[in-house]
Amino acid sequence: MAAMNMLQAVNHALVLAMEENERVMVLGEDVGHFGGVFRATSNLQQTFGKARCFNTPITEQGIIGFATGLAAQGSTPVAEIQFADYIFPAFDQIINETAKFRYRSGGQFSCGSLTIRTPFGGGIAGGHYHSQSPEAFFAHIPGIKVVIPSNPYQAKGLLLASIRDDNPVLFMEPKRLYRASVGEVPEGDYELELGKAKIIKKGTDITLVAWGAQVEIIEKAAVMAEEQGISCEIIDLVCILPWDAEKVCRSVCNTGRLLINHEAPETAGFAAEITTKVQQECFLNLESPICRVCGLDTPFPFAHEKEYMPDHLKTFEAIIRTVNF
Amino acid sequence: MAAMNMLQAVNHALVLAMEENERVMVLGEDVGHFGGVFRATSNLQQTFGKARCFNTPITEQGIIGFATGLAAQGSTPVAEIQFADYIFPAFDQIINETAKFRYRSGGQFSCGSLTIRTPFGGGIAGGHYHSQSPEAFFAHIPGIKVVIPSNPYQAKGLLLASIRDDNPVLFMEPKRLYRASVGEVPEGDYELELGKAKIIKKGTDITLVAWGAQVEIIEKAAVMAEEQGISCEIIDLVCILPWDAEKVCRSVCNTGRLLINHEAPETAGFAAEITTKVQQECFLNLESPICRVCGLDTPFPFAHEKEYMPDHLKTFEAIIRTVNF
Amino acid sequence: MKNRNHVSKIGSSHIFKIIENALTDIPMFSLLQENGCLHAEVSDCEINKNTAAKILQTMHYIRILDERMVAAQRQGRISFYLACTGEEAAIIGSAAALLPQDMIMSQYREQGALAYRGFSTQEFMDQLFSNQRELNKGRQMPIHYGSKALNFMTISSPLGTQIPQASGYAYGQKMAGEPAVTICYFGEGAASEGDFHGGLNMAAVLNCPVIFFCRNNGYAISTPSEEQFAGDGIASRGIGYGVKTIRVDGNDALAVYVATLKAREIALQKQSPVLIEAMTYRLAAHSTSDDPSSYRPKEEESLWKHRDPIVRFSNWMKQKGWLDETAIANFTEHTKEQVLAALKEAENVAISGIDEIIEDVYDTPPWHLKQQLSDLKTHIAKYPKHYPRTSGRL
Amino acid sequence: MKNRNHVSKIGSSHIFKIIENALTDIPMFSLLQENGCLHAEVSDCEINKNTAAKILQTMHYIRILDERMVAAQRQGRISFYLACTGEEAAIIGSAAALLPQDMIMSQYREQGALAYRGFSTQEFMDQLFSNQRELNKGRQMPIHYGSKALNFMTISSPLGTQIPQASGYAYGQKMAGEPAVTICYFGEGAASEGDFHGGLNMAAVLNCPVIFFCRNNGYAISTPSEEQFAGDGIASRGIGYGVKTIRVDGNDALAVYVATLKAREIALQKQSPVLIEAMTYRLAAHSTSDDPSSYRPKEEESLWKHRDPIVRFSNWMKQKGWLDETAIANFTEHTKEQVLAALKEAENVAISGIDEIIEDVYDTPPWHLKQQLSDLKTHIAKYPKHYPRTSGRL
Ligand SMILES: Cc1ncc(C[n+]2csc(CCOP(=O)(O)OP(=O)(O)O)c2C)c(N)n1
Ligand SMILES: Cc1ncc(C[n+]2csc(CCOP(=O)(O)OP(=O)(O)O)c2C)c(N)n1
Ligand SMILES: [Mg+2]
Ligand SMILES: [Mg+2]
Repeated sequence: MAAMNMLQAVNHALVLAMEENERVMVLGEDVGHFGGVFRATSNLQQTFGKARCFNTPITEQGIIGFATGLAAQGSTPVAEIQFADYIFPAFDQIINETAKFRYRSGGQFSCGSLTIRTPFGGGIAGGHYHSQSPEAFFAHIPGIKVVIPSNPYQAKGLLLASIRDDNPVLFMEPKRLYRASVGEVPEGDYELELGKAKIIKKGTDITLVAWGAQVEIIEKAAVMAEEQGISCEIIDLVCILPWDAEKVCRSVCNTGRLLINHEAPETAGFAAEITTKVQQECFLNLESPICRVCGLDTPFPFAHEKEYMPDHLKTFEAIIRTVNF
Repeated sequence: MAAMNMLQAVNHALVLAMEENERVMVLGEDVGHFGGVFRATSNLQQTFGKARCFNTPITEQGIIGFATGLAAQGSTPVAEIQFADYIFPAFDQIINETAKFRYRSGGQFSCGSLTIRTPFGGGIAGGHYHSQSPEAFFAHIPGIKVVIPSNPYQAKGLLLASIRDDNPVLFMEPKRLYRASVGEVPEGDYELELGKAKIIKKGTDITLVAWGAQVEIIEKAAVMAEEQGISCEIIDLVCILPWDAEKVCRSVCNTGRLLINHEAPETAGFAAEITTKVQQECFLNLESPICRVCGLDTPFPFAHEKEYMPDHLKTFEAIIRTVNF
Repeated sequence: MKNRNHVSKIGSSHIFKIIENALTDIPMFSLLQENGCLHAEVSDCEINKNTAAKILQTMHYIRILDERMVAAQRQGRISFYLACTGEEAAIIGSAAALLPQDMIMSQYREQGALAYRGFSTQEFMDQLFSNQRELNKGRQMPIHYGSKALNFMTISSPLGTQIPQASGYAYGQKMAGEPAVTICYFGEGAASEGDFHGGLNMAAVLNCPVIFFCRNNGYAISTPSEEQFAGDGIASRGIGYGVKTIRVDGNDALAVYVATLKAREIALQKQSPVLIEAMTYRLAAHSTSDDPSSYRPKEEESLWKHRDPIVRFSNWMKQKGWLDETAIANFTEHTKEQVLAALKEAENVAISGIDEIIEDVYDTPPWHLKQQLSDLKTHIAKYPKHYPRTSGRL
Repeated sequence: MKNRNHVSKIGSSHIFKIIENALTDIPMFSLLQENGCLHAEVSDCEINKNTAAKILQTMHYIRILDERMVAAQRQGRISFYLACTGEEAAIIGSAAALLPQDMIMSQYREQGALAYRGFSTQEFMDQLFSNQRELNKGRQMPIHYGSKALNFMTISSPLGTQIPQASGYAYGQKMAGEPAVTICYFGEGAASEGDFHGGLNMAAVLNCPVIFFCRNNGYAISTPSEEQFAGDGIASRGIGYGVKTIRVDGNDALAVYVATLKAREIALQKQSPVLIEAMTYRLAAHSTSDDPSSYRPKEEESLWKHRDPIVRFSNWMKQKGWLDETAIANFTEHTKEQVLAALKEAENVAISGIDEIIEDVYDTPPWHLKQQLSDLKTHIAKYPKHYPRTSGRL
């Protein structure tokens, strides 16, 4: 075990994957010699050579198209999109190509070895274009998996599992935690199973669900709520697609209440999917409406970032409202 | 009044808009002399000249970028994307540019005059790439409006309203209805207000919501249900963003039950947003879980299209289940 | 870290000059005259009799298949078809220059390349009828062929997407040390997509052994090429990317064959991309959903009918003394029967069972897909008449 | 319908030849030697004294602004800044050749063009401090300037997106009969995006009066241009699109000015796009978030420091007898004071009130945004200390 931050954890996972399998290749803008704008790919080119870790021209659609073909050929590409805000030029490749590759060919061809890494989320004074949380778009794309770690331990274990998983995985890294989140991480190889949520804390009055950097927000709100005598069950969803509906529903059937927190705009965000499934499965157990605490339905603002964010205070207030319904 | 199909209604709206305002321009792949692959833009080039109705090269990202700039300059572009399945190369322009144009400039610049027309949906043996229903992706983009007509009368009135509306509008045309849906349409100018749902039939036991071509599916299911003594209230949502939550919630507060039908894959589809809002507003009125009847979470299959579709029988069965909950 | 100077190779000039349109004259390479005679300057050419015969035979085969299936679509037996009439030389001539280990990524009009590789008539028919024997399990519209065994990537409809994929595929071949290249076909219309730009640029920078083969057939559905681009075609774009480029007469099977042979050699030996632009004409309608009479005059078509690549290549074969007319006649006769028989067989094979609807979305179906399938099966069982193609086999 | 023949202008050749890399030699146009003397071949040039003086002054202004704001970022007074050091001639020389009615769509490193247009120091500062006086209402990160009054489109971060927008904007200007063009700035890195391809091709086909101005400064963050493209730069791509093209020495303000003047004339008179590639060097770090020392040697930078465009242009002005050194010294002095004063003022102005958070998403806020704002205000009112920048003004 060693204390490391999330960037180091990501880097460790990449090193292990590249050591283990020479078909693992890392590509993206500035990922080469420089090691990426966040340094997540530091030293990979130096260690594994330019053929296995290389800069690409600035064309996200090209990067994902290239990586999809590379995966189909039998390699294991790990493509980086510099910011999730810049993944949209590749949206067509992802939805129409990557995600449908195996299905449309009757299983003859597959790009399942592909992993796409991308930093996302706000809280770093990034304004419109360095803050977005686009996970809900990808949740509506059958054929891919969407994974979001919330600490260094998860980051390493999930990234290794994603790279080895035989499905295209979008691995979204909450960049606010890159250096902020530090924790003990095993130095060796390990995997965390994809598709599993994690119960962080048991509780009886309300279930709180979040993912990525927002997990610490609901934890903070829970502390405030506990002071008011409200017992919160806290779930880190970890995977957005497929997501662990069973664990969330089981929890809500016990607590009778659910709050979901995400940074993305509220309308048609992923909280809506969770709500819909849970109200279906736990209808008779629900004691109050399922509650969302989300970003506003605006572009991500720069000067008003603090006001925009679904922070612990908004979450705390919503817990109180939900419990007092 | 004249009987016309949806294509003719769209064409009429375009003619009126171009006659009224010489800054209205129509652009897209094959929309020129040929009149578009569905002939929605027939004769526009012949009538208004090549400068105002023109073919573009095959670059959806270019088309929407171009049209966004054209709108910012003061023109009123109506851009066609040949199939909604091919809108994704333009996804970045739409989400990062078109939708944020006014906000990011503090209202200094706007591309609000832009309208994007695109045919969507299944039921025409189109397989993966001529069948998709991507409305939920766009519902998660603050800054645009999303409008979907379900008959020729709506098509004309809503398209005119969309072209004149001072916000970018994505106008999605259910192509299965292009020729199949025929109805009386006023020959003159009229507009239908954006953002308003339409109650097609009053009822007391359950509210059924759909849009576009699926409206006739829920109508058909309602007929079957009525034969079993179940009274259905039928709502055509018409607008996806912003959507008429008030009307839907009012209906559900009366009926106590809600079923939503859409063609798109279930997970993270727009039904989830409706469900979430309704369970929040009508919690105490709900007598059974809100129910979705949707496409499967797979790419749109060719040979299994019939099985894939959320048809009237699946809807009928779901009505029965919901009422008997 | 080394000092670099990104302008060191660029000269300078002190007289203002603007680079005008079509600065670079890129003539098209052709070997056969329209009558099938070799051009005077040409002495010999690198093709053996068997290959030439196979090219000719495949061209005939595809012409028959196309004609029959366009008719089958008119009869309502299949929902959609797309012919390559007039472009057989470009497609088949290039495919003939490849080896079986080379990956083919096509747009949708390259059935000739697939036939050349050995795709059987029955395999064509099974795809066109989307039955359960179809290699792609009937999941896509007709003409979206694919065959892992033949190294022919399953086709997808979105234009241009296969271009960067081909670059990546070729990069993988290189990394794996395979003595193989990837060929990527597309139309001059698809070359307008952003994916074309990303794909060619990446291939050039990353030295991928890929052949980009553009069929410039003058039209993209109704859009004539002068409304598609203002340059002189697609070849001139190669210069901008630093990609080695060849323009070839796409109706001259021999020239296409020779050009692709050289391109393959360069791609493999120099591990670098090559762009080929084949100048040809889409004699067919865009697809069975299209009627070109509303956007181009019949006389224009006739002009190109006279440039029929099959006639031209036959004439050359004849002059070579390589043409076996009886064999061709027999082959044609036999093919027609075979196509009809395979068609009849394919249309009577059932579509895949309903379990297949959720397979291959992921390596194994996750919980929500399993749930959806089980609900669907219960539903079908309740209304078997309504889902006749799958209800018998739940 | 007319007969058309899309191959009529293409010649043919019967000898196989492959078009190799860099077939077209596109030299860069330059007027000034590094020491500021006119090249021997050059006799005179089309610039008047006032314009020259304004170019020089603006170059000095931007250098001062950049230095001060990089320092301000280091002091933690602003969160982000991005300098254009070394590229002043390319940016300001081109802006000087435009008229006020021409629309400028920039990437993010063209503050010099904005300054030339008359953006005030206070306006710069208000943007950099995202205060409520900022024209874009503080909604974006620092350096995302925009001014409707100055025809300078608000900057957005996604690379290349402004390129097809510029084509469309210019098309609109043409349709409205305006005697104006659009200029679109971008880096050689951004030119790899698919939007570049779509934008240039559309402009060429649709005859848009737009100047595409590429700053080829050798780097895209850490990525050197040889890992960005394999051709000889961006100019050679113009040929492929049939776009008139000019390559210019981007450190020679005079050559840039003259080239842009001609480009504007052609764009307007022929209603056609023109591509300019300015060869220059990003002396600055990519932004304040970047440290170039890990990807390029100091000696490489020094080489280019010796090609300082301000020094070169000053020397020429001096030789012309146009340089007023005292005036420059006064201006520099004054600017430094003015920048500091404006900075201090801007940092004390509040950010926009919270109502602005939902304005301008739509023309008028729909029900859900109104609801969200009202909830937010109630919340802020409950926790005023937590939202100090807006709670005082609910
Ligand atoms: C991304 C995308 N946009 C639009 C279409 C619709 N479409 C299908 S074929 C076609 C024309 C293609 O022309 P070209 O590339 O020249 O090929 P050709 O048909 O001439 O062989 C168009 C616009 C599509 N399939 N994909
Ligand atoms: C679509 C997109 N992808 C990636 C980025 C991240 N990014 C910001 S600047 C930059 C480099 C741009 O280089 P260049 O165009 O040469 O301009 P320069 O910085 O040299 O002026 C990158 C990759 C972005 N802003 N947008
Ligand atoms: Mg074509
Ligand atoms: Mg650069």
